[in-house]
Amino acid sequence: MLAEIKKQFYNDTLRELEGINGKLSAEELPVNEHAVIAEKIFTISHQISGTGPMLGFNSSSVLSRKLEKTFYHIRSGEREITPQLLWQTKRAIEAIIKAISEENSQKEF
Amino acid sequence: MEAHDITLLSFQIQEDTFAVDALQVDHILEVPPVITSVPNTPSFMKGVINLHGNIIPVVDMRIILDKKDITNGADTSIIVINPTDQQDARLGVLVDMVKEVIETKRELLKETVLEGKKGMIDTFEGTLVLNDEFIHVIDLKNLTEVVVK
Amino acid sequence: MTENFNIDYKKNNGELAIVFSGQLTISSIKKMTESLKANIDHPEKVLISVKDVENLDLTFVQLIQSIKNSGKKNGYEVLVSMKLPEDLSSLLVNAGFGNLLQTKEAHE
Amino acid sequence: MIDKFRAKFVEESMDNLHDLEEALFLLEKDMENKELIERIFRAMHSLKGGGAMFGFNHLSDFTHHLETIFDWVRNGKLKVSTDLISLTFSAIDQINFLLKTGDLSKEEDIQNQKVFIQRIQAFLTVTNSPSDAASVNTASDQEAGESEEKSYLISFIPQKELLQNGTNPLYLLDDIHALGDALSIAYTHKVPSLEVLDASANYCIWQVLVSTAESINEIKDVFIFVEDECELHVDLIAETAIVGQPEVKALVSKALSSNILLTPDDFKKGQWAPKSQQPAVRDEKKKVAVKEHKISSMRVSSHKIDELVTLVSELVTIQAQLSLYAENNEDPTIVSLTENIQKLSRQLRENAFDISLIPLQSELMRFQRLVRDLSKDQNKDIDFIIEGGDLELDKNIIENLTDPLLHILRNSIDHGIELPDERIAAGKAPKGTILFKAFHSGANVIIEISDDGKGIDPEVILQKAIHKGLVEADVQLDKKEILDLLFVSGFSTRDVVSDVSGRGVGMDVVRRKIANIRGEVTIESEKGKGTLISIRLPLTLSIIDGLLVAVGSNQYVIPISAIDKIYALEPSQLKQSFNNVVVIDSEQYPYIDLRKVFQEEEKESAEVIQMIMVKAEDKITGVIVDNVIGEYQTVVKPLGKYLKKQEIISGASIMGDGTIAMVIDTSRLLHNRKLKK
Repeated sequence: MLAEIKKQFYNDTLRELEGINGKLSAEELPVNEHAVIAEKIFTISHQISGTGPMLGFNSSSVLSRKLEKTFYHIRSGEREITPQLLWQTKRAIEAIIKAISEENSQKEF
Repeated sequence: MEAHDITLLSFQIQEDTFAVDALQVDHILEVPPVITSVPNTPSFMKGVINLHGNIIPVVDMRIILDKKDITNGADTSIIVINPTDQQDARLGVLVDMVKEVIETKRELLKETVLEGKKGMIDTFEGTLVLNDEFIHVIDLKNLTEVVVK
Repeated sequence: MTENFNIDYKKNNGELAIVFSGQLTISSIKKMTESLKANIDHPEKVLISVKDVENLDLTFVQLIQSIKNSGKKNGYEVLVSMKLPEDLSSLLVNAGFGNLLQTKEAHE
Repeated sequence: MIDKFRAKFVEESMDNLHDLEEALFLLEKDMENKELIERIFRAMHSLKGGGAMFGFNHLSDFTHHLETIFDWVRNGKLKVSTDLISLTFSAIDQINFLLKTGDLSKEEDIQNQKVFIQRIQAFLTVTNSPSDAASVNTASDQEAGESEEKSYLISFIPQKELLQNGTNPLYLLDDIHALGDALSIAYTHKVPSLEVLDASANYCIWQVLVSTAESINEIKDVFIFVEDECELHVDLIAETAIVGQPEVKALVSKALSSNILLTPDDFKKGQWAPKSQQPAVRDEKKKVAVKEHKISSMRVSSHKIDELVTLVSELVTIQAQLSLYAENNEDPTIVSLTENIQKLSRQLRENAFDISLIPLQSELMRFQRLVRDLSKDQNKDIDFIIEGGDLELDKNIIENLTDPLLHILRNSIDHGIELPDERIAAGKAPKGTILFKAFHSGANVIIEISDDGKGIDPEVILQKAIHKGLVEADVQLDKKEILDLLFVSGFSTRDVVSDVSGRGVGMDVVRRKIANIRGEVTIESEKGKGTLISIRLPLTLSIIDGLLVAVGSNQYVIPISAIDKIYALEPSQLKQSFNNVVVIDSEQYPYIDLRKVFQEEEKESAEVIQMIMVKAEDKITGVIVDNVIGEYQTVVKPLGKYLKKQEIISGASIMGDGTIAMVIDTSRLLHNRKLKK
């Protein structure tokens, strides 16, 4: 049962992360999409850092907590989105994808 | 919800029944003991009253409609209208009696045909026939223009 | 489970040649370190060459540096030559590790 | 939703415009000031960006051209000139218009904007020889890129745990290189020997020198997701690009061989930017100040403040009722509670009124602007000095004050200050002075506008007035009375109404507008020396100290500030009077009977006659009332739009017992009386 939930979580999260990563890879993300993607990143990182540790995704949840924190500030308007920030977000998301995949495969062994 | 529903507040002035758009009515008040008269104003301007700390001018609708033999009774009331939803545009209108709230449709309003002179009021929004009674709907824009003049 | 990195050791008259290849990253760094600890045994000279690299990260750079530092401490010379794909070599230069690559030029 | 953002954008942009104007004024005085040029450039830049984001496409397009201009300026491609400043001033007006209108739809407006943009573009071509005009753009862009670059020293000192959780610092360092020319120094001396190596820990420290046009925040953003695992410093070390210079290389190799980290100080001695440290420090300080400012003040809609003031006014009214009740009931508990409430509500009231005060400063920019534009138009040289700009006034007063003040200033420039030649001929300095002075005087605020221009010739005024039939030809008037004629409706000192001060408003309108906010205007002038116009204003509109009096069945409030004295007269004293003039202490005073003014019935013989001596426009007039009740501090409420024509009554007050007393506008009362006479 837990394995099932884990698998579900892993698949959903991965799909979501890769979707965001794809968006961030675009040459230059239009300014009007910033709010939308910020919301998405916040939601997914919140999910990972909330549910991840419970399911054994420890490393990825540490990373996602950083994203969550940063995008919390962005949502509340305390921080601005800059191209550099999006770029580092992309780096972080790639790291999360890597970490979450590794953690997923580790558990399978 | 249909767009043409209207709500009217009807009132009596001597033998005639009139109505105003109920959405533009702020308050219905009893006549206070004192209406402070304002010097150098036309006769229909009864003066000002204190409504919750705001100064509201009050006009006598009976004088505006050129009625004679005006008496205040137990039913005499002030309808406070606010045609523009601004604080300084509120106006008290003194009438003989407030009657009822009528829900109806705008289509049912007929062009007003009034025999004889109706004082200073030039136009009505229309007339509603309800239970064989004619209810003339007052054009508040016209009324306020009369008062400002 | 097969390792995704490879380390070859060749001893020749106190000269130890170590060849790294494959995934030289944090995921296998512990195993590489263990392997090196076991195989570097009082050499006079260490020649490190890095080639056929799939990936490389800071942990590997530090590992090389650590061998160099060990050499200083234990009295042996360490020479490094790296043959890296362009993206990785520029990554190293940009991170301030260009000296690791330069050694290679000096050496060859 | 988007509308809300748009509205916010417009509001903020209006603030920015204000800033922009201020910067322009300063720039005009100091045309080389880099900081100001940068400020203007930034303002244009954010208008452009915001405009595009919120659908103000014409605004965005328009400011884009201005941005280019100031980009050239800050890169030394274009010099600031008076023409350029004038152009930018008019551009501000256009921006204002665009912010208010949104995208243009009228063909005429669109054409105008086109023409305007051509004027802006002309600046870019005129200053450069036409032959290389085409290449100028690219060349300048490139140079622009270089010259706006600054150099930073980044010190990135990670903790050992950095590498856990997937962070790859090599990428971060690589990302720095993407920002501009960069040079990384990796300090590896802390990496231990193999025996004790914890291979997944980080032992390295980096310093990176980068020359980039990006902001310091952009640089810091690179490290955003590792900020918890490292110590990070980003210091500005030079105002120019220095990476790659030999001195820098020397510093770097020294640092590497010694394993001693570079400090920003190491770059101070460099030849590349001898003064670079100063502005950098100042910048930081400014940012800090701005941040603090944000916390210490907040923006509240003026609506809310109005509401607060209204509520407080109501509280004051209710409190008066409570006091009355307490007095009548003689219950000691209620009396003491009431006293406390009274104290509190007074404090609250003072607080609320204080909040609704805004500094005069907010309008001064417009005045400066006017003086500047007009004096340029008329080739006059004018020094406009402002004193007391930080004085605060009720915002309703300020709103109503702007137009009259603008008019007075126009008059000063148009009719007062002479052309430089004329001034020299008159033995004055060629540069004229207009002094704008605001200060407190008791419960009033006084605003004085004085100039050292040619002054007003009373004889000319008098002849004019006689000619216009405003006064009799044989009238005997002193100088003050003659100057007062300027305030009479329809008076103008020039036959041809000039474009400048004759925009439909004369001094009569000025006086009326000032009277609307319960203020008074007086004028003094010395021929050949100058003119002083003085405006006396109440601090706030909504509360006054008043004298409560009775006339007929009504109660009225006369503002204490207008009262000189109160006399109780014998009826016989009036009987002897002639033409409504009464003699008191052997002085003659005109008087008004309020009963007559208010068309009350004639009062039967009273034993004493209460005469209140009211001063307005420097004259004292007696006002007869039935009864003087006492002094009250009252809240003045508007009578509403239906009683606007009621000129003598400026508002009403609700008394403690809920009844209404009307507030008399004394200057109108006296004025109306004059007209009737």
